[in-house]
Parts: sequence; C-alpha cells; structure tokens
Amino acid sequence: MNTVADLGGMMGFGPVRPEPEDERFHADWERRALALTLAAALPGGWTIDASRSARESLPPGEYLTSSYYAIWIKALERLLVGAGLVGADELAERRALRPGRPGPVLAASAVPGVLAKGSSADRPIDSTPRFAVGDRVRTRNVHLVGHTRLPRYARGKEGVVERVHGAHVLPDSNAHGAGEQPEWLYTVRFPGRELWGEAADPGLTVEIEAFESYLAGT
Amino acid sequence: MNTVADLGGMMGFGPVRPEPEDERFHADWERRALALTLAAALPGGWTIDASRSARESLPPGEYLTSSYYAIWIKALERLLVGAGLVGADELAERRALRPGRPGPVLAASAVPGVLAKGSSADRPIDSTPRFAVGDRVRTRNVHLVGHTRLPRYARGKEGVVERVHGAHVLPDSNAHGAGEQPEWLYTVRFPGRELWGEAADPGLTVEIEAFESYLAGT
Amino acid sequence: MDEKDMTLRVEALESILVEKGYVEPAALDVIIETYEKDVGPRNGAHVVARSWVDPAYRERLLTDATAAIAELGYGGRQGEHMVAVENTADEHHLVVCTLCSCYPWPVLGLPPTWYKSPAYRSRVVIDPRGVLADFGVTLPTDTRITVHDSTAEVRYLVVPRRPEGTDGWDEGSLAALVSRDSMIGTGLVEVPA
Amino acid sequence: MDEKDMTLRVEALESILVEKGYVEPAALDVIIETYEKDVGPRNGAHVVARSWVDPAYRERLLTDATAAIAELGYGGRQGEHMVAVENTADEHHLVVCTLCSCYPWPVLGLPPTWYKSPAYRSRVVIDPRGVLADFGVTLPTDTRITVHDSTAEVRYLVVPRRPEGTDGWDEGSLAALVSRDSMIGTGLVEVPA
Repeated sequence: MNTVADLGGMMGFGPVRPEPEDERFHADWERRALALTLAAALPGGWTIDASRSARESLPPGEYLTSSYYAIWIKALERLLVGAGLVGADELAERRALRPGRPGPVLAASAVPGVLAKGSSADRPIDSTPRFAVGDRVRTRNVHLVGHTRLPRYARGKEGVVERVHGAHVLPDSNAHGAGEQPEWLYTVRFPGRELWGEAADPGLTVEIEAFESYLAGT
Repeated sequence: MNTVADLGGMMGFGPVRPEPEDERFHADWERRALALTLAAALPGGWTIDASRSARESLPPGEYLTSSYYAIWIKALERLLVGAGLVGADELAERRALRPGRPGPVLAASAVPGVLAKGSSADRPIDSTPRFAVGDRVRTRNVHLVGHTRLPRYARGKEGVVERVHGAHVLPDSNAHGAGEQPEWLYTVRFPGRELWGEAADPGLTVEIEAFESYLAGT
Repeated sequence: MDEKDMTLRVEALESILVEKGYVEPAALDVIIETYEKDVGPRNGAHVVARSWVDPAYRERLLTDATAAIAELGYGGRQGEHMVAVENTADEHHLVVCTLCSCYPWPVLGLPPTWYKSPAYRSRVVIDPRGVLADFGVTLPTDTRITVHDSTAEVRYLVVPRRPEGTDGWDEGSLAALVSRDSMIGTGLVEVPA
Repeated sequence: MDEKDMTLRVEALESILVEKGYVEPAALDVIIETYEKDVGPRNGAHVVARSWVDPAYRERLLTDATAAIAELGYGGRQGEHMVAVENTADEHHLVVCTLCSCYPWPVLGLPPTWYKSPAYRSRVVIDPRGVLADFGVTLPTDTRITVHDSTAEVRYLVVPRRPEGTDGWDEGSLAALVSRDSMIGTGLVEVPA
C-alpha cells in the first residue's frame, strides 16, 4: 500500500532532534502503550505484519500528527475491534461493557521467556534461491492495495544482491491472514544515483531487504 | 520537493465524496479566504509558483488535516510574513500593530479586468523545441529540495510526446525568485503499466505536462 | 480543523490587511461575487452544448480551445491555456491536479471540495474506475481511460458524449443537461428519465 | 496531540483489556521493567567493546551477528536476525526503518523518538550527511555512506570505529565510550577530552 508511512525520500519534516540515551519514555502512558501492545498480541492472535499494516493504515493525516506510541495505541484499538475482542462501543465509552472471550493470556511469569525467545521469521522452503550474491536485479514496480515492504523509492530500480538470508515469512501475505508463504530474502544494494538521480551524493549506497517476488533479473 | 502534496498514487484516503454543483463554499470564511488570496497577490508581488510552493511546504501533517481553503490561508500568512508585509507578531495577536508599506493595491474597479485578463505563462524563447509530437522521452529521476512540478509517480518513466505547447515560465525557478527561465512545455502520455506496473488497468493512460528540462530522449 | 477558529483567523487576517492598506474590502466583494454568481460550470456547459450543435465550432474547440472558448466570451484567470478533450465510446477522459488544485476556472468556476481532496488527487491516476464508482459511474471494461494531470498552466475541459435521444434539441436545452462533473470526467451526461 | 487525552485513552484501554481478561497487569509491569532497566544500549556497547578487544569475536560478529551476540547473552524479540556492519575510514554505516520503526531491541533497547520520526525516516536515505549534521557529525567528504533500510526482519548493529588513544583500555572502559547513536550510525565514538 502506498501510504504516508512509506517515508523514504520525502521532504519537509524539518530537522532531526537528537535525544539523550536515558530518555526512554516521555510520559507514563507511553510505558503502558508499549506493554499493552506486546501483551495483547497473544490473545489477539495477529501477526507482526498485521500490526504494521494496521499502523500504516491509520488515516494519513492522523499518522503524521501522532507520536509513535500514539500510532501503536490507535492501531492496537483497531486490531482489537477487528478481532472481535473489544467493541467499538467499549472504546467509545472507555469501559468494558461485556465479558471477554476466553483465550490465551500472557502471564507475568511467561514474559521473560517470550521476550528472550523472540519470533524467528526464518522458515523451511523447498526451492533454492533464485539469486546469488553479486547478481544484478531489478525491483518490481508494484503498487499493491495491501501491505508490502518494498518502499516506493526502491521500486523499479536496479541493484546488486549483497546478502542472501534464509527464507522468511512474506509480509504481503501474512499481514492479511493469507498464510506465511515464505520466500527467499535478500539484501539488495543500490547506488544513491540509481535511487535519487544524478544529483545524489556520489558516495551514497542504500540497502534494503527484498523478498524474492519483489525482484526480477536484469 | 518531495512533499505530501504530491499525492498521485498514494493510498488510504478513503472514498471521494461527490458534492452538488451549487455548493461553492461551505462557510463564509472560505469566501474571504479565496478573495484575500487573490487580492493580496498584487501588494505581495509573489508569483503563482511561489504561492504553490508555500502551500505544499506547510508541515506535512498539517497539510493533510487542513481543508484546501485553510491551506490557502496558512500559506498566505507565510507569504505575507516572508515578504515583510505582515509581522508574525501581528498574526499572533490577530491585529495590525504597525502601518503598512506603501505599494500597489487591487482596486474593486480593477477586479473584473484582472480576472478576465488572467496571466499567460507563455513566453518568447530563442530555442526550437527539442522534442516533437510522437517522440519517445524519459522523464528524469530528480528529487529537488525546491519546488518542482514533475510528480513523483512520473519520474524516470518512458512516455510519448502528445502535444507541444509554447515556452512557459519554469516553476522550479520562478517559485524561488530565480526568474522565469521559460522552457518548452510538452504533454507526455504514459501507459498505466509504465507508471504502476503489470497490475495496472490495461486501458489506462496518464498524461502530464512536462518542461523540457524534465525530459531526456530514450 | 476548527471551523470557528478559521472564521476568527480569516477575519483577523482580513482586518490586518485592510488596516495596513494592502487590501480594499470592496475588491474582495467583487471577487467573491464573480465566482459565486458569474463564473461557473454553466459557462462550460455552454461551450459543450455549442460543440454538440455546431460541427465547425467543435473542430475549433478541439484544435484551439482557448480561442474557441473566448469566442463565447469566457477566458482569463486559470483558463489562459485551454485544451478540450472529447469523450467517445472508446476513450473516456478525466482531469485532475495531483499536485495542488489546478482547474479551468473560466469554464467551470471554482473547483469542488472533492477535486482538491487527497482522496481524489491520489487515486484517480492509479484507480480511475474506483473513483468513477464513487460517483456511481461504470464504464464498459473496454473503454480506455485517459487521465490528464494538470501539472503546469494548461487546463483541460472534458467534452462529454452527447446522450442519445437528444436529436434536434437546441443549444440551451442541451446545455442544461451538462453537469460540472461530466466536464471533469467524473460524470456522464444523461437525459432525465 | 493531546497528552492528557492519550493518558486517559491508554488507561481506559488497559482497564478494558484487564477487565475482559485479555491482559494480566503484572505482565505489563514486567515488560516495562525489562525495557526500562535490563534491555538497552549498554548491551550493544558490550558487544562493540568485545569486538574491539577480541579479534576472533569481531570475526564471528561480522560473520554471524545473531550467534555472536547470543554468546554475550543477548537475543530474542526484534533481534532474531542480526547483521553487524563495521565503520571504517572509508565507509560509514547508518541504520533506519523508513516504513515503520524496526530496531535491534536486544542490543539497543527501545528506539529513541527521533529514530521513529518522519524527519529521520524520510531524510536519512536521501540526505544522510544532512541528518548527520543535525547530530553535529561531519564525515570527510570522501567517506562513503551506506544506509541500511530495515525493510524485513533483519536488524542491524553498527560497530563504530574505535577511537584513537584507547590502546590497552579494557573492555568495560571501552564500552562506556560507546553511545547508542554510534551504534545506529548517527554518532561517532570519542574519548572525552
């Protein structure tokens, strides 16, 4: 989906404002927003790809005027309503109106293990990788209505395969409940001039991770 | 400039909401916003290109959450402050704090003539057009920090010259007070698939107007 | 957006500009009256209807729209460089300004809100049939669609297809059928049932 | 954004989720404590300092960062697929996620606000030197810059250059020099004057 969340190369957002290393949260609600987002994923049952899709699908003006933890909370509310776990009326009234649905809950005792384990995106696959390190490839010019992870600035561009990772879960499919459909994942490097034209910094290289279906040979 | 105002191909803005033909304004302030914007251009002395640049340079989140007449007013305020005609303090206090600077003013009696005359962008030029109708051209992949009128979706794309207009004022230069620097202006047509990839509507063609410096041969 | 604050903000700006001597209030009234009463889509409908009844005029309109439109007394601001494009059974035209709000004022007046909205500007160049559906318009799948993105000072007028069952109608009756949307390409002209 | 309303909104959401039995409040506290106290950029600094003092570890880190980082006890959520890239006199690395906020949590903790901001995400891929200037960092013009846009589940750790004048320093003293920003690429490591 071509959303305002796909920010690479956009202009007009002003300077970057550095921040001290120990400034982890700016308000207590940010702490709770982080924790709620992580904890609700278990009863919610959605994938990380569905979460990202929900965030980037917020109304564009709202996305750009919300802080990132606010984006998380707004997307979490949508996911909860979408999954039927919370009613829109409950969010509007800001209180529970009905009992919850039974299901898995993240116990405090399970948290360290869950965070330490993480969630690998690597999956077995039957095919061999189509591309090898050093191959020239061209990204496809695709404009999907659904979730995708090929940024707009890197579409239809020629680059070189820099790394071959394993076969990873395909976000385009997994975000929409259409299965993991793992694909080979590559790091592809592009000269700045290929992405941004002749005026680009001559010393600039940009790398992205690209799934095999994002790529064609040249 | 790659701004959020460059909207072609973006997604997530919801349905288009038709409106009756006689619904010209939705509030009285919209009427005044229109008239102020037109009338202030004479004392302001800015070009239409500078006006467009001011509008698209509003903070991106503000641009997307403002109605179009609100965008006009916010840009007008910036232009007035930029030209030194109004102080930021006057806008903040919402009243004049100092006398104005003498200069041209649009008289009521002059309005019909000014609107009827308009303002042609056509200029004399010494060169002959580099491209002719039917020529294949490729738009340049440029990402200027300043104002430009080559939409992002049509950069680095191959098309065919459909019309050759006269030599017109170049917005890229004129918006920033660097002179009119007229260039030949062309209409270029692109198959939908060139712009949006294989999944595009096979019957779609998109045309843009492109200045000569936006184009290269193929 | 806060409508009440916009009212106060614009009132304040007007009073600042008037007090500082940059703007003459009567000039504002003339501008508003011009675009509220005189300049609007009935001008374009006149042009379209004339092209339907007068083949020589149609030819001039399609060859040099600025001059042909001036023949009927329309022109000026935001219509200095006009191009007319004619819908046919094979090809349907749509007009947009993806970058801002460029629109042919002398023939269509001020643009409607939707024309300036991100929803229209973003989508019509990539999914024109989806946009047409929002207007209740469905074209045959084999009708080609050409979208004109007004990225410079050229302005487009779509000449819609003359509906069947209007043989012998006079120019005024035909003009009454021509909607604003049909001259942008988001509507078709139909004879009321 | 209205901070007070966000406070009320998040409180309400928490109470709804707790009352409906979806969330255990104590689990929230453990999550917060983990990322506020345990998991942060000192982990990454440990990894970087080890790579500076132990050439064999450096080699393992650059070959298989996930495994090398696990050797020091770090790993898990948002660090499942790590790649380490090393700054040199010729090449400087920067990490971004233009699409959202992907970041190597086990080694750097939660991302700073600026890392998730449109200002950083939009600009660092097209104007990295401009972004570095916002951090007060100027690189020699002939230093090449490689920007890593984390568009999938691979996460990057930048190994900054070890500053001169630190020969013989032990791992702990070196780690104390390594800032979070230097491991994203927006900072350099320097010995305090």
